[in-house]
Amino acid sequence: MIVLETNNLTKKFGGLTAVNAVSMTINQGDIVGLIGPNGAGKTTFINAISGLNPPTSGTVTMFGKETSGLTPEKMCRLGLSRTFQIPSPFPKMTAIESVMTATIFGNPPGKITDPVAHSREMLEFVEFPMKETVVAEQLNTVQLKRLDLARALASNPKLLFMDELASGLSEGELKDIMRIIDKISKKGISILMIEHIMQLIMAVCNRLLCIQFGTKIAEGPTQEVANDPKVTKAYLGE
Amino acid sequence: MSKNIVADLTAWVRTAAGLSMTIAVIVAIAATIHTGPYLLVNTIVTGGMLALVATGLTLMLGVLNIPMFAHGEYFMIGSLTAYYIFTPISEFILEHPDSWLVTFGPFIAILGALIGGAIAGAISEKLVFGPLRRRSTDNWVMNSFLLTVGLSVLLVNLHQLIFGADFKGIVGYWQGMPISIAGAYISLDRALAFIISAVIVALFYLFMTYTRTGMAIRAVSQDITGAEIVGIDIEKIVLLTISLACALAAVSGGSLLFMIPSYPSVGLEPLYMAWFVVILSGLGNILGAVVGAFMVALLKVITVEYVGAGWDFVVPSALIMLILIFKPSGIFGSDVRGVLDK
Amino acid sequence: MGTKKILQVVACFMAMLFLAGGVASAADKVLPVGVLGPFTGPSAQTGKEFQASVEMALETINYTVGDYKIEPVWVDSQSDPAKASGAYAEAVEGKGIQAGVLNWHSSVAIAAMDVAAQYKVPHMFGFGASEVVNQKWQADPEKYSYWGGKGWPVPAKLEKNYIVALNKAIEAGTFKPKKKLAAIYGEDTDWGRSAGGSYKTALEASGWEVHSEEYFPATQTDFYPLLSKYKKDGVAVVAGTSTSPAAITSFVKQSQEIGLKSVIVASGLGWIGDWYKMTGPASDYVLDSIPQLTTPEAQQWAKDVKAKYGFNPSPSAGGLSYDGIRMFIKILQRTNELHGTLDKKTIHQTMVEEVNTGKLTYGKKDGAIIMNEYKYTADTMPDMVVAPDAYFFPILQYKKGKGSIIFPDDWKQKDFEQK
Amino acid sequence: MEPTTNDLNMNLFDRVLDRLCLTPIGLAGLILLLILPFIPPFNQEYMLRWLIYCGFVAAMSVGFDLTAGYINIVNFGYMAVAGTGGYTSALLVINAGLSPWIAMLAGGVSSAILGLIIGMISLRLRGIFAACLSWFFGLAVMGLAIKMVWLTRGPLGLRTPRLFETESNFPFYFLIIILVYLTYLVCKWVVRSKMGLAFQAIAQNMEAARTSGIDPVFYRVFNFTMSCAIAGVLGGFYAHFYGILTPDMMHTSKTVEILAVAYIGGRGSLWGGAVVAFPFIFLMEIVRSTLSHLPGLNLVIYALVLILVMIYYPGGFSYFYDTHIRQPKNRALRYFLNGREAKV
Repeated sequence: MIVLETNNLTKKFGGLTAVNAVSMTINQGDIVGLIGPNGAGKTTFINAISGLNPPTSGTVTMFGKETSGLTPEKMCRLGLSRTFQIPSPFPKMTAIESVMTATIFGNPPGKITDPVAHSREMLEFVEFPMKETVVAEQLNTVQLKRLDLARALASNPKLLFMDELASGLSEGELKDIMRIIDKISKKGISILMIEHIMQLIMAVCNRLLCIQFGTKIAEGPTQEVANDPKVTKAYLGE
Repeated sequence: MSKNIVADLTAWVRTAAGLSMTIAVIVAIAATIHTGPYLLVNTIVTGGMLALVATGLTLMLGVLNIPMFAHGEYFMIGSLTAYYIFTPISEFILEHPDSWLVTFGPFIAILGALIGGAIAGAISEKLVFGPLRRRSTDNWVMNSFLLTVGLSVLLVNLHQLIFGADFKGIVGYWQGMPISIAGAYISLDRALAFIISAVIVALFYLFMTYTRTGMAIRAVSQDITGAEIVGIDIEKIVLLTISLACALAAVSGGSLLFMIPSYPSVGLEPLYMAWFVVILSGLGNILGAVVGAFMVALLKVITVEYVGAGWDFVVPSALIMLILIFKPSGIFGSDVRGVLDK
Repeated sequence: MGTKKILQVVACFMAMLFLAGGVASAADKVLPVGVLGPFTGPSAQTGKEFQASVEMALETINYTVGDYKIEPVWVDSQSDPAKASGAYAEAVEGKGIQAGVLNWHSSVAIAAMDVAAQYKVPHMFGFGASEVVNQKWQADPEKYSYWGGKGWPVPAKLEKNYIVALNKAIEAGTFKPKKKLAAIYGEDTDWGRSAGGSYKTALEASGWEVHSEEYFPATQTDFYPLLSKYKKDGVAVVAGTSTSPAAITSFVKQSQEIGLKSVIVASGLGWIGDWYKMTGPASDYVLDSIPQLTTPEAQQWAKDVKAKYGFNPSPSAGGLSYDGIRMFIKILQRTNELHGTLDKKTIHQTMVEEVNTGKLTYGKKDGAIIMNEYKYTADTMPDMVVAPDAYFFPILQYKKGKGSIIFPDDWKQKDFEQK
Repeated sequence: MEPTTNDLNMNLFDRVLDRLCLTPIGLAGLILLLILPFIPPFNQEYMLRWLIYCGFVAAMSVGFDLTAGYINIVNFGYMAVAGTGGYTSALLVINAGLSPWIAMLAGGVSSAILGLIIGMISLRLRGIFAACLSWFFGLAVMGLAIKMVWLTRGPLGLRTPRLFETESNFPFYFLIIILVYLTYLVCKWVVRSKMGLAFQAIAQNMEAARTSGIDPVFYRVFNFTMSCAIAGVLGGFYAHFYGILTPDMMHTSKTVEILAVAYIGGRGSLWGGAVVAFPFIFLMEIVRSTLSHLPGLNLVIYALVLILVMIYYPGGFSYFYDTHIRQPKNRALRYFLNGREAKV
């Protein structure tokens, strides 16, 4: 089953084309890695899909329904959730409040009977290392990323975008993250992750999408794309 | 070649800046034909004054990200300084009508206002902005804004406590026949005030563009870490910028003393007008502010001409609100980003 | 540690509160009198003149009437009716004022009238000229009898004289307007609009066409656009008023700068003591209706004020208020004669029985420095009798900083001159 | 968000207190305010007048804080909004013969509409731009009140009938205390509900809030509308208490007064401004009245306090209270300060 499909998705900022006619698909259960050099337009691409920066042209279809140009809050209700490259869940809120926000507003009314319990469950799920009453602005980046992930999962998404979740992690932390990604996937959530750490990508992704200068240069099974000379060239230069 | 220019021109007219400037020019010409050349002369003279007040505000906003609410109070400081310098001079002139002070006395007063404003700005940085910056730059824009609100109330009431609330005005700087331009008269004072403001704004622009210090200020406004890396002393630049901005406000107060006497709350109107200009033209855009100043002046003059006195407050604020709704970053946009905006 | 500090602060605060409450107790034979005026805010200069007048007037009687020591209590209106009524109520309750004098703004008068009536405190000689004050007073003369005679009549009674004077000048041939077109300007306050309204009525009644009626904020100082409009349309008379020194002096000065040839009526220019310092020769030919300090006593008074307070007093805010407070002293003396005690009841009684009926007046023979006679009658209340031999502003024309009376005829010093 | 407790172990008193959003010390403060006018020297009319003004500023600062503290937008035209409510109410009473009580509510409705408009047009703006927009909006409204003389009588002032026939200030005092409390209660209920979470979320991180499913348009506009409605009702109170309305009440400097109290009290607390307003404004009035030969001194102090708070203690009084006073060792005192603590 196709979860998400983009068709010639384009995003322009004034005269600059940040994303140029990218078409791709995500199937049920996929863990797709979105790779490409810095400034390739990866974040812009997922922003365009999730509605933060609506696309200039092209279409987005999620679960067979056209969703291009929908606001992020509508996308959230349809089952799309995401984390941020610079994670900043609500800085003045406590951890549990941050997660509760997504629990309450990201789910249809009445679906979650006990938001506190559900939020706590999410924090446990991402193995949040601190007390739930800690205020977000006191956390370090690694802890924030966990919290952001818990927040993103709290709305019970069917599709999850993760923006550089693993950057800056130590070896041990990387292992934890892999395990958590695995758990998420087992819950039946499809994943699209922007990532630079090849070790992680090779370990968890079943498919890859590589873009450069806003244009798709490769898409396919992980090994295939990783060995694609065009991809190597994009990373290493001419 | 010429086709290219035409194409460029049409593209420019289609931008917000081009569109509003074109409309402004058309309106100005139409109104001038309809009522007479005095309208254009008034617009230019008023615009010159507004430009001077607005550039200081722009500097404060553009470089330091301080939305200055106390800008008018530095205007007040300038006019107060000029008053206290010029009063003895004018008494001296009365007794010695041939003295060189007749011509140069006013310049001394205006220069005094400039220096007074710069000192006041430096003191405010040391006592108010510096401590805030060192403590926290969290939510800087709003916090510094509220700080300047307090500063404004403080300065107004200190003026009243120390100097009293009476109107301290002068007859005029330069005596002499008004100048006639296309049938419209303007006084010598006004003409010279316009020239002074034009010279100061031009000097200021050259300073910002071509001197090392000016470039350092712009560097700081764009990237504080980068500026630090290349060895710019941030504290010094901030101090300089604040004194400069305050000096610009003060010098406008000083050079307008002939028209606006000094009293505690004299700064309110220049403050409103400067804010109109800055919001209209986009935060931190100096050239834009100059153009914006003339647009606001036109708006003001036209409103008085066609709607009536006293409305020159309602109509511009309503129009600028509309601009804010459709073009939140002002019609000229802004190419400088403040350093402390998080 | 932290808690202790807080407790200290709280204790200090409570102590201050009780201290403030304790001020209320008053010693015997002291008569606190509230002086209502704009001591802070945009009209603070007027407040300063009030203060000088009150102090100078009380010094002439050595602050005593009979056995009573008069103690002035400054009630700051801050030019804001809401704040003024609060301050007034506070002066009554907290400082026990038994009577009040003076006031400047009409909007403040309207609010303070109710407070005076509420506490039954007699208040004399408040300015605040506009019709609204009179309408409110006349709606319930019994209740507002505590708001005694005003210090300034409604604009219609005096301001129309400009137009009368100009029409007379046309008759006499000294004024030859190209067309009878007049413009009205004024500060956007109760006073400005009332005065503007009376110019309009008087102009239209005598065959003038009104070009426009424009009211601007009291802080406005750039009049080039407005004046240019008058110049273009060939307005013959520009009549208006402002109590704001900044506005009126700029208006006059700039009218000369742009070369406006119209006759300018700048009612209120002379209310500023130092106006000539600000306008210079631009005030030549301008019409105003400020009484001059003609008598030697008046000039001596002005000199004394200058020596003591360092500013030239204006005949209106300073001179009229000086006369007003001296009239009030006369009322106090009379009350003391009649009743032997001075309190709000007896003072009010004297006011109603003697002053409002015209029995007690104050005039040149008593040492009035501005007007011939301040006299109230049942018909005119709350205004005084307006007539050349009583309360009257002559129309002056300025030249070189000196005003010469051009109206009324029997006071005339010279004829109207056209620019 | 403070979780509402449904702890069955709580006794009835604690439960009622919790529903009323009060702690024992808050209740004590409220009772103190209610008996204050019977204690000398506060029983004098002029002190009551000051206290009523304190109450007005307190209630306004609560309404102001709903926007400033929760969605982080300074409504710099707040007094203009209140003035609109006041004028609407006064005009309805004068021209349509409505009872001042109903007219006050109508004033609230008119201000709510104004708030709706400001909320809608400022949607795309944040921070200083939104503040500027509301500022200019306030200036324009004030300009209209000055120029529309045929309706508002402009600076001549509009005389308004008072709410109570009596000349005493007592009933007004109790009314304003009730209004202060009601304002606080309604705002607190709103921010305790899930709406409070949404407000904070969009203020703190708009993008994360939107991807968490929060519609910022609705919540921002709702917040503005509600805060302005409160201002409108209070403006009606102002109109029918002082008996006179001038456009001056809409002046920016009046908004600054509210803003200063709200920030000195501590933003985002709701109660901070209300608690600080009474002693602070009262003290300023005493300074003004006793040191009347130094005009403007009270405002100098006012400004100095605001500057010092902004530099050295931006959290304001409520932050100070929460960090230094709230958690004493003594259990009884702790109960007094916090009420029965909810177990989450």
